[in-house]
Amino acid sequence: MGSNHLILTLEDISFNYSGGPKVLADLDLQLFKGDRIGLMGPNGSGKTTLFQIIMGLLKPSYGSIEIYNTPRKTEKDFIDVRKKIGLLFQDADDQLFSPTVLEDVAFGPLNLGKSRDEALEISLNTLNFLGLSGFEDRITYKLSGGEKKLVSLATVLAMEPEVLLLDEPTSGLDEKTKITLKNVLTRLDLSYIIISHEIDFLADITDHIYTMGNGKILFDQEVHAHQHVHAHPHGAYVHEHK
Amino acid sequence: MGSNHLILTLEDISFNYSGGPKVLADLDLQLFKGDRIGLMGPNGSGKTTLFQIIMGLLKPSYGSIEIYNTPRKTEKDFIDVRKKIGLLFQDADDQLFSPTVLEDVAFGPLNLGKSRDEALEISLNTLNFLGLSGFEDRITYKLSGGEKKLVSLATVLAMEPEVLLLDEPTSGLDEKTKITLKNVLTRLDLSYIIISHEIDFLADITDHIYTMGNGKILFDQEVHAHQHVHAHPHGAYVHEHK
Amino acid sequence: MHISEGVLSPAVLIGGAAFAAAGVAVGMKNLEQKDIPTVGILSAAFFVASLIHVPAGPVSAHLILNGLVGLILGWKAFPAILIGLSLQALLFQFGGMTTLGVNTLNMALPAVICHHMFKNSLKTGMGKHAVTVCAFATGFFSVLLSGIMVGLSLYLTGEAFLPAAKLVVAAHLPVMFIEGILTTTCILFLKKVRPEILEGDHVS
Amino acid sequence: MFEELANNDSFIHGLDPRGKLIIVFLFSIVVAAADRFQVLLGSLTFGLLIVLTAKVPARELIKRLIPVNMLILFLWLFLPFTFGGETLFFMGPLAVTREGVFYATRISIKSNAMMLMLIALVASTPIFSIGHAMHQLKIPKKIVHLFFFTYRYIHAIYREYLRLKNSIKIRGFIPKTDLHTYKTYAYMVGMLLVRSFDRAHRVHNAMLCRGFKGDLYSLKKFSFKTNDIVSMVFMMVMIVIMGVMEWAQII
Ligand SMILES: Nc1ncnc2c1ncn2[C@@H]1O[C@H](COP(=O)(O)OP(=O)(O)OP(=O)(O)O)[C@@H](O)[C@H]1O
Ligand SMILES: Nc1ncnc2c1ncn2[C@@H]1O[C@H](COP(=O)(O)OP(=O)(O)OP(=O)(O)O)[C@@H](O)[C@H]1O
Ligand SMILES: [Mg+2]
Ligand SMILES: [Mg+2]
Repeated sequence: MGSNHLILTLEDISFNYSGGPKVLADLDLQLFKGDRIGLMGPNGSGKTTLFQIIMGLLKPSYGSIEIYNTPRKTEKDFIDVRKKIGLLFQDADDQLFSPTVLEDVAFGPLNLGKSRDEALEISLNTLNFLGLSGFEDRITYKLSGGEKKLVSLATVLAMEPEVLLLDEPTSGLDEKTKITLKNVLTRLDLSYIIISHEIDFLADITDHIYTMGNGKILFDQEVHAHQHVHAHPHGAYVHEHK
Repeated sequence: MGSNHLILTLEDISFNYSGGPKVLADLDLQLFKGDRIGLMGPNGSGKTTLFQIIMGLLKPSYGSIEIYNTPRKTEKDFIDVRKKIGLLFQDADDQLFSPTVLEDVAFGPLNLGKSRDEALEISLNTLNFLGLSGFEDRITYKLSGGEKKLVSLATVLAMEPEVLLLDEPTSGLDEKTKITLKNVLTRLDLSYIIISHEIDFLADITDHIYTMGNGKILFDQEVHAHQHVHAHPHGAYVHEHK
Repeated sequence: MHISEGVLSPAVLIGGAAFAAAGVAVGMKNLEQKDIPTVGILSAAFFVASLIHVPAGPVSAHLILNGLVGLILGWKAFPAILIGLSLQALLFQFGGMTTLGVNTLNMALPAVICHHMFKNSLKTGMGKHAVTVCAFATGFFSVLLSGIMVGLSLYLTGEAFLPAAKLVVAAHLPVMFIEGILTTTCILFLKKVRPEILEGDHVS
Repeated sequence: MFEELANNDSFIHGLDPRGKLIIVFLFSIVVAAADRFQVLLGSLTFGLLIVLTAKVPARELIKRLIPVNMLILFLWLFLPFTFGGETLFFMGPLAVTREGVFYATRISIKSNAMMLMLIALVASTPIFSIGHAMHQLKIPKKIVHLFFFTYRYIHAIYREYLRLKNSIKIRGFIPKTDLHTYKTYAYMVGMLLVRSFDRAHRVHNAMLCRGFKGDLYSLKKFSFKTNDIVSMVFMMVMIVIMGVMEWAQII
């Protein structure tokens, strides 16, 4: 692919939390336009940390970050990045802070300098796209786990990003909401990286699955299908056969 | 089974949060000694609420609770229950509050009237049993997600309960920690109810899977094995073939 | 807002400590075991607020929120603020041991006064307008009164402090408006999202 | 997150927290009441000695001394001029008095001496040890309990605050002096309160489930060792000497 399709290049990134051991060590990563990448790795292997570094929320102790062909170092460099790359936090509770859904979704567009009417329109469209029409005046705090995840996604999509970073979007979700989420992601025409511990989920919606270990990304091969034996009860509970 | 093996009977339980709609409606449940039950259900179907009612943390608006052949109504009735039934909270952060792991694990035994030395011994043994030796002086809020879950389990097991209620013990855990957890649960000789959205996990360690809907428990049949096609990449990531 | 160690005269320190002790005693009298988590939360929020800086023109000011704490806790604001300030002294050495009494009194007394003046209007089914006015007044006056009390503590130590004391009160003026706006928005937020916190019969 | 100094290792760090609390308390009272320069300089020297023994890193020490000295500096702008007494010299139209300069100097020494002691003895002690020490020093149980809870929630709230701050950042928020900014901060504070309330409730429930009845236990056994006795006696003697010097006007 031509370098004009290159969105993101991390080179030799190292990072440790103050006083802690190295969490990322000489990590390299490239993301091209259209890439749909899954990222797995044990608890504490640094996946969330990596996302925060890409968004400029944490600064690497070593290494270089280039996003849209521009080196990104200072807080200022990243203001721009955050308009193009949307991050869905691991915990939806970290993301929602306004009293109502509509206010929360409109917050991003307003910060981007949209007028109140524009922001309102974008927000309503986004909610509609996610099947959340009618949720405008719901209290964010009182949503169920699955609803919170979807509304968080709405707050991110309302910024109209070109790339999505999703940090464990399925954890704690029931089967039905997972399927909704899968459908939404398939309909979106974005590049994304998804962190998840659920390999089945990743296999369905990504083209490559990378794993993390020793502070590095281990590049894996294409996704293959293979046979498995599963045990589960028939009956009442929604279950998707892939 | 004889009624002396009956641990718990809920009859006709109804419950709603103040001002909210009915979360539980005429719910019935029985638990016998040796039962290993899985509980599934959509987000917001009242699973966590049910556990809190069993522990006496919420009081039903209608219905009766009998635990160990004694009706349980007042706060006092439940003090006893909490010594026999251990609850693992959905969010490990709710459960850990002492600065160090050892202090947190010893908290329960000390409350049960054990001496400092006894409490220490029980705690060390429990940590050892869970493969957490060496964690004694770690700061609880600096643990990783998986470690927090295991330490929370240690705090519950240190009370030497006869029954365990586990609320989504696997959410956010990586495969390896899930396997550790599975092994621990298999080695324990306790009765338990486990809430989870992961049917594979439940199928491995429970004998019955119930589902929740409309504020009731729907009793399901025994767990059956059946064929599935799974997609996943070969290689670097730990993956268990059942 | 904190007066440092070594500045005030022993008489002011002792007087402040005595009044603060009385306030804490009243607050502790009807504080039950089961209230402790709730009071602890507000005490912690008071502590964390002091770490949150908001822009105020060319400079930035940290939040105080003693009005909000008082509104919710009433007399229990005394122990809550005492603990918040103790932890600030222990962790960051803001304030200190001998000034703990005076500093607690300066923050907590205005909080309790605002509680008694504005609490009822927040509780009953008042219109949004009335709530807005009362909430703003709470944020505004709690900071104003605290500023005056800090100034007074200095002035009582020696007349030579008078100009400094005046300037301290003046420096609180912009903060009063910020706290007024913040307290109002925050109260409206709580009314909408979790009104039980404001009705708070479980605490006061 | 807030206890950078408590993890170092020194002779002072190993001392019994009960002793340290008592010493800081008595020291602060004597210095707060003292007026004579001999005593104040003595207390400053004593404070410096203890800070050196506690091996407080210079950078950390300065960082902690800055806020106090900002207020002191502010007072220096006034006191030399407003304090009545013998004129030393004129600065423009303003007379600088000898008493004013002495007074401001006294305050500066007092403040710094007390801060040094607080940094050396208290900041070197983990908060939980201080809590347990308070408990054993017969401070009412409810206060100690409140102290523990507050400390636990400070971490919880502060971390949630940092996460929410990140969340508004990635959505393009830049703080300014305007209503949108204040509203955003107010929402954040409101959300922090609501969440913390519910978490407080859940933590309390979790404690009930583990048989909590309002009693506090500590796994740490505090014991007064020879080290403690020797250093307590030494510091007590220093404080008594300072007190006697002040009131008997010796030296
Ligand atoms: N704020 C922090 N301060 C100190 N250490 C941290 C902090 N956040 C994370 N860590 C540590 O850094 C390491 C990597 O954490 P990170 O959250 O990136 O892991 P992760 O791969 O996202 O794990 P999980 O699957 O549990 O979400 C862990 O060991 C964790 O304990
Ligand atoms: N403290 C509360 N106050 C008011 N409503 C509540 C409270 N806790 C839960 N609810 C509501 O009660 C219902 C049941 O909640 P519960 O937490 O029991 O569901 P759950 O089955 O555990 O869901 P999940 O799978 O997301 O954990 C939900 O609609 C929820 O919004
Ligand atoms: Mg993570
Ligand atoms: Mg639940």
